[in-house]
Amino acid sequence: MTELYLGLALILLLTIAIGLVRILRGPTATDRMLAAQLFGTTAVAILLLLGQAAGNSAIWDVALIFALLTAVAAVTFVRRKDIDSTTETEEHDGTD
Amino acid sequence: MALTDLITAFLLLGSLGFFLAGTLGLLRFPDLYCRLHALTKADNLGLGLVVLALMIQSDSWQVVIRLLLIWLLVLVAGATVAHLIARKAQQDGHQPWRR
Amino acid sequence: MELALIFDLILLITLIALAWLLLASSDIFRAVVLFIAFGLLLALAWVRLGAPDVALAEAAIGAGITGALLLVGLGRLGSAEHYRGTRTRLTFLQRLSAPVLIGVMIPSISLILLLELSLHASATPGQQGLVNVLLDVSGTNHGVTAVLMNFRAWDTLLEKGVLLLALISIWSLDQARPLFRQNDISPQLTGLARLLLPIMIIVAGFVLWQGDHAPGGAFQSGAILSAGILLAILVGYTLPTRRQGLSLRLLLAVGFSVFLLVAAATLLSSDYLLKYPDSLAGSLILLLELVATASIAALLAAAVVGGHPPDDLSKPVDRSSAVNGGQT
Amino acid sequence: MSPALLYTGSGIILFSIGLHALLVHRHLLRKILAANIMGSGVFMVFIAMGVHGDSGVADPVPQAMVLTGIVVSLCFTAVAIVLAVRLNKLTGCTTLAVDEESSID
Repeated sequence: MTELYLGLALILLLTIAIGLVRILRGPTATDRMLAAQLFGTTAVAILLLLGQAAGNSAIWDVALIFALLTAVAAVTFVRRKDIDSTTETEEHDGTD
Repeated sequence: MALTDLITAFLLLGSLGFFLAGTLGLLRFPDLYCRLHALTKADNLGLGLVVLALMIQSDSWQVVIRLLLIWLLVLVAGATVAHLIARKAQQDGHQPWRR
Repeated sequence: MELALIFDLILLITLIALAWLLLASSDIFRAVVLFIAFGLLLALAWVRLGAPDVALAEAAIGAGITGALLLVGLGRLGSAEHYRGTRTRLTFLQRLSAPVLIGVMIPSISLILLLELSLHASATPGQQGLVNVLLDVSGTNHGVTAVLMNFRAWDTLLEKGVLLLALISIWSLDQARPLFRQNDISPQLTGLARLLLPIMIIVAGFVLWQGDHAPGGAFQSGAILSAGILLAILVGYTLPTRRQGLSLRLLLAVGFSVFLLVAAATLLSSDYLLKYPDSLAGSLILLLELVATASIAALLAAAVVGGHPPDDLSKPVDRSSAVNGGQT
Repeated sequence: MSPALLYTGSGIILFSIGLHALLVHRHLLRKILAANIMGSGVFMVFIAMGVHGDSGVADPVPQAMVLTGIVVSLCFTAVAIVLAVRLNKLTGCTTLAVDEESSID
C-alpha cells in the first residue's frame, strides 16, 4: 500500500509543478493567488499521504497547520487594496 | 489485497481524478470565475476522497476525527476564500468571460 | 529508482525551478506568490528529510506569516510598477557575479561538501545516540525539545534576545499605522475569523503540549498564535489603547526575561549555566515553553505590524481613514 | 546516491541562486526574497548533512538549530521590510542609490 500512497503523492506533486504555469502566466494578480490556494490544498493531500506511508502522525499535524493557515495569506491578498500605504503620517508634526 | 485496501485504492484513484480536474481547470478555463469553480472542486471532493480513503485504513476513532477536522477546515477556509476572491474581483470590475 | 527517490528528485527540481523563477520574475507580486508556493514545497522537503519539527515550523511561519508579511510590505512600498520603468543598469561587479557564482561556486562547494559527506557519512553517528542517552534526564522525551530547551538552552535564550532586538529596531524605525483601512469588512470574512481563531488557539495549545513527546513546541505554537493575531488584525481588531502601554511591552519581554531569570538561578544553584536540576527539569522546560510561546506570538505579530504604538496614548490618533481611534 | 546527498546538493544550488539574485537585483524586496532563499538553502544543507544512513530521521541537534533559524529569518525579513518602507517613505524610491561612478553603462 505504501507504494500506492507514494505514487499518488508523486502525481499530486506533478500537478503542483504543472500548476506553476498558472502563476507564471496568470494575467491578473488574482489568478496567481488562486494557484497558490490550490497548491495549499494539494500540499495537504500530499502530506496526508506521506503521513500514512510513513506511519508518522506528526506529518498529519503539518497538514492540519497548512489547512488552518493558507487562508491567512489569501485573506491578506484579498484586503491588499486596503493596505495603508499612505506615506505621510501624522507623527511627523511634533515627535521627530 | 484485503477488501479495505481495495476500497482505499479505488477512493484514492477517484480523488486523483478531482485533483487533476482542478489543475486542468486552473490552466484551461478562460476566466477567473471558472478557475475559482474548478479550484474548489479539487479541495472539497479531491481531499474529501483522500480523507475517506485514509479513514478506512485507520484503526482508532481519534485518527478518524483528526482527518475529518483537517478536511472540514480546508473546506471552510477554501469556500470562504473563494467567495472573498470572487467578491473582490467583481468589485474591481472584473468582467466574467463571454464567448 | 524506487518511488521515494523519484519523489525527492521531482520535489527538488520543482524547488530549484521555483527559486529561479521567483528571483528572475519581472513582476514583484508574482515573486511573492511564488515565494508562498516555495514555502509550501519547502515544508514538504523537511517532511521528506525526516524533520517533522522543522516542517511544522516552516508550515506555521511560511504559510501563515511570511506571505502576509511580504504582501503587507509590498502594499506599503507602493506599486512596484514605478520600479519597472528603469532597467537595471548592472554594475561590472554584478555582471561578473553571474558566471562566477553559477560556474565556479556551485561545482566547487558541492564537490567538497558531497565528498566530505560521503567520507564521513558512516563515521560519525551524529548526536542522535547521545541525545537518546540523556533523554530520560532531560525532562522531556522528545529529542528536539530536549536539545532546544535543555541541552542547548543557551542558543534558545540568545534567540529570544535576537527576536526582542529585532522588534526594538522595528519600533525605533516607525510608528504603527493601522495595517488596513477600516472600510467594509465582509461578513463572510468576520465569520471565517470567528470560526478559525478558536481552532487556531486550540491547535496552538495542542502543538505546544505535544512538544513534550512528539514534534511540536514553543516556536511552532507561537507562530500559529501570531498567525491568529494577524487574522484578527485582518478582520479589523485593534488592540485597545489602554493595552498598548506597559502590558504590551511586558508580554513582549516576558519570554526573554523569564529565561534570563532561570539561567541566573541555575548559575547560582549549580556552577553550570542552564544546568537544570534533574528533578525540576520537566517543569522548568514547561514554564519556559509557555512563556516562550506567549512572547513569540506577540513578537512575530508586532514585527508584521511594523511600528511602535503611538507615544502618548492619551490623545487617540484621529486619522481620517482609521475609523475607531486605537491602533495596534 | 542517497537522498541526503541529493538534498545537500540542492541546498547548495538554492544558496547560489539566492546569492546571485542578491547581487544582481536592485529592488529591495527582491533582495529580501533572495536572502530568504539563501537561508532556506543553508538550512537544507544543514539538515541533510544530519541525516545519517537511511534511517530517514534527521539528527535532533540540527533540527533544533534550524527551528530557531527559521524564526530568526522571519524576524530578519520583518526588519528588512520596515527598513525598506522607511527608505521608501524618506526617499520615495524602492532601490538603494547606486553611486554613479562605479556603474559602467
